[in-house]
Amino acid sequence: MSRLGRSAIAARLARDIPEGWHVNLGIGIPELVADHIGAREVVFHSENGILGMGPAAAEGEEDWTLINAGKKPITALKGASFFNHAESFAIVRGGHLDLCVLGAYQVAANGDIANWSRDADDILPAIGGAMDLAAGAQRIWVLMSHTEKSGAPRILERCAYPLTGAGVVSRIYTDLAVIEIGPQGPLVTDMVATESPESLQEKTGAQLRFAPKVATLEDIADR
Amino acid sequence: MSRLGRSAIAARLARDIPEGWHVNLGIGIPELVADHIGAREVVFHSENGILGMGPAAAEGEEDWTLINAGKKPITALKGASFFNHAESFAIVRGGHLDLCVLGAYQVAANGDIANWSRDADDILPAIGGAMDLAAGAQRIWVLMSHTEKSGAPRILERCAYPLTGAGVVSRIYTDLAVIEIGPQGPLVTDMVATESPESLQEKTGAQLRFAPKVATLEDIADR
Amino acid sequence: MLDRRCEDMAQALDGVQDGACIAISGFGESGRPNMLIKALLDRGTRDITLISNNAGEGHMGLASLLLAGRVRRLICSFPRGAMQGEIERLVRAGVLELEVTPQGTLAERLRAGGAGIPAFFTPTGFGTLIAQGKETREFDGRGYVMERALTADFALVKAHRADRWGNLTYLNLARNFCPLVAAAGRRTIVEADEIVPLGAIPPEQVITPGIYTDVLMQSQPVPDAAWPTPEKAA
Amino acid sequence: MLDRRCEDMAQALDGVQDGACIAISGFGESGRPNMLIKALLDRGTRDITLISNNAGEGHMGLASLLLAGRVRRLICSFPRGAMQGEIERLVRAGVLELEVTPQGTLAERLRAGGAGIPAFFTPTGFGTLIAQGKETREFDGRGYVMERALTADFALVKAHRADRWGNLTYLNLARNFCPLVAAAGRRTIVEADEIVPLGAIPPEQVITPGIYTDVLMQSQPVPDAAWPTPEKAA
Repeated sequence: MSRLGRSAIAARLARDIPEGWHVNLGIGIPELVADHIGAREVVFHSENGILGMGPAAAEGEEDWTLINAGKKPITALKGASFFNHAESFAIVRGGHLDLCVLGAYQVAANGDIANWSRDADDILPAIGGAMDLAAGAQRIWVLMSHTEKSGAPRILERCAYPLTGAGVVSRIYTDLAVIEIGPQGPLVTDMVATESPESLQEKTGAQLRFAPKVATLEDIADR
Repeated sequence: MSRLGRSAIAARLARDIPEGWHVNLGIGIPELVADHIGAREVVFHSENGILGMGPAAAEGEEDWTLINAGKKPITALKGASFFNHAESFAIVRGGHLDLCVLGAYQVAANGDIANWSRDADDILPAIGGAMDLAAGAQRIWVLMSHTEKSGAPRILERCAYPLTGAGVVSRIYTDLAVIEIGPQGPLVTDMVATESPESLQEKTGAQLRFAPKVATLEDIADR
Repeated sequence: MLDRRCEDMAQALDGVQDGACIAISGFGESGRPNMLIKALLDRGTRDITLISNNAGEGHMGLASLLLAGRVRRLICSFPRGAMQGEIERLVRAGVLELEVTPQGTLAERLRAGGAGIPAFFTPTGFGTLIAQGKETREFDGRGYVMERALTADFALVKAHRADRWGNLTYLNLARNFCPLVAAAGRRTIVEADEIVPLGAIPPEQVITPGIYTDVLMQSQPVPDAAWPTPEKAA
Repeated sequence: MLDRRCEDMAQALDGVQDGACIAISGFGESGRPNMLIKALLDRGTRDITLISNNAGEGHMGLASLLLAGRVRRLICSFPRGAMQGEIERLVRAGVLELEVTPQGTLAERLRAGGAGIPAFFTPTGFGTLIAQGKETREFDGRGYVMERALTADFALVKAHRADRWGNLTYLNLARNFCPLVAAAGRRTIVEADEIVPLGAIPPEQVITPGIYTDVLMQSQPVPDAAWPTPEKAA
């Protein structure tokens, strides 16, 4: 087993979400996490005003007053609640979400995250809700590929891209490893079998530490 | 006609409220204003979370989840809406009420109002919603007796009692006169027939001006 | 299964210790969680910092905590009522410390606490005693007072209907401070008139989303005779 | 009789002048008042400061105002979409100025504007580009950014049901920015799917109390063909 696919990373992350958590999944790849929750009751939040978001709406049954933050048609589960944008971000900023899963361009050893622009002089800076989520949720877990397509590392001592939030990330799930971000920096807890500490360090732009027992990161995707 | 009774002052004030206004009546004497609105549709606000407050609940029909700010059982009119305390005071502080009618111990020539305590060292300072109402409504009209029972004036150059709000009162309705508070201080627009400018000035602790045509303040109470 | 329901009061109040900051919903007796207040009284918790708009009335409900000397500090907008002589005695005796804040400011401070806003500016109280010792500031030519957010270790809330996720509705104006207190509590304990199946409350009609509810109990009326009489309380 | 209903669009938009600050509800196309947007476009109003979470999509609805060069300044959280090449061209040409603010901060700034709060502190954006040029401050060891309230000369809002007092409800997540924009507008103009008799909306279910509504119109769908084609718009 070499690199994990996106769905496999999402499945591994989903395994760490306990029943009963209230969770926001960032737009894009993080949304895959919902497919791997299984029978656990996890309450999904979308920042445009819902707790208890269900799966995507079936084709032909879309209701355009019921969309997620990525503007795709969704459904509402039994137990869902609707609220306005200020109330929704009060939930976010007030620290009431147990977890937010975000994609990222880069994460730094101190927990900084850059996920909204590759260019500080972006002429159309598109921030959306990412900065609020980064600042507000109790835990920020990042789901991303370990390196750029070019092989350049995305886990760095300092982010080169403009920040979404400073010192907020507590865990990174990549196609190669699971990494805790603690006061002493990144700690590898899981790693694919084809990597060694040395080879993983080579693909990483920040100094890694390794847990006494690093678990093998495997594809546990249940579909 | 000498001094007006409370109901008569309330009736005179009520005459100046146009149809369609959203109005908060302070606890106590100001509540009498509601009895004199007649057929006009005026929307009454109570700061504990209602717009469209109706008359007091009939005896035997009290519902203790439906009370006003004075904790008396009320009714809700067709068109009423309920909201929480933060939303209620957002209405107040955001300047959305056309008018708030307050009682007062003292009003100053610059529009200062003192209505929550006669003692700056009050051991049980009971502010309630008065300061928010004073700061927030588009207009603050005060309904009060012109003097203390002792004859001491209550309209003063400066309030002696601790302030509820600074520079917020735009009109005073008393048992002797109706007084506009403008940039040049108090201007008498209505006065009971038994007072002269000199006698009214004697009962007032701030310099009065008089409108070119001072109307006669009469008892127009419709009940 | 996500299930906030709890039938054991000791478990519901687990962790409530002397010195805790506790916010309690209600305006007058409307929206007041009397069953939980009685349990808190029975638990014997002392040195409470209590956040509540009123101080209560008579000797039952909220007032019982004050009269029993359990409250060290009361943050409220209106500390007067039928038992204000007693409250005054407690304040004079140095048993009870009062922080009186305008009602709208109290509501906004709780709302801010629940919403992750540490401080805000308000026109309320500018130029009055309330502004003394606080930072003031001019915006666009008008004066404002800076007020700090309020949060609580525990929130006690009375709801009308609730489901097992903790979604809540309130009757009429019993809503008052309830959603604010629920959001400002780090652990929010709710008593509800009626616990309904999940899905019975339409999503548009949920007033407090379940994310704010930590513990949900079936409300039971507290008989008048269960409260300490004024003599016993004092 | 208090009656916010209006059947004449010219009367509804009375006072909307070049240079006006206009807040428009909606997230994506959900909660977007397209009839009012079309009327604003037809009116020819220029130099608008537009407050809206998005910049719109394609050439219809909200985007039509931008593509026609009517907007001088856009305050939003997400200026990208299907027509982002055009938006970028407008920004580069100096026709359109952008103020991009985090989505939660945008919502809170509007909420503050409607609620009489001139400024507040938020953790969002602390330590990022968003904090540049803004006052920052530490509370209890954490860094925060001071953000100013937003109000608008006019608010355009899409509601589901409305009564003649202006009480409003919204369908599902079409609620989004609607109540915030309604409260932040000095003159709030609403189009509703359905105008119902007074009393038909239970008081507990009113989302936006009528006090925020100045003008109420029956919503009518705008046919796709009524919008300027991209060529005409440019």
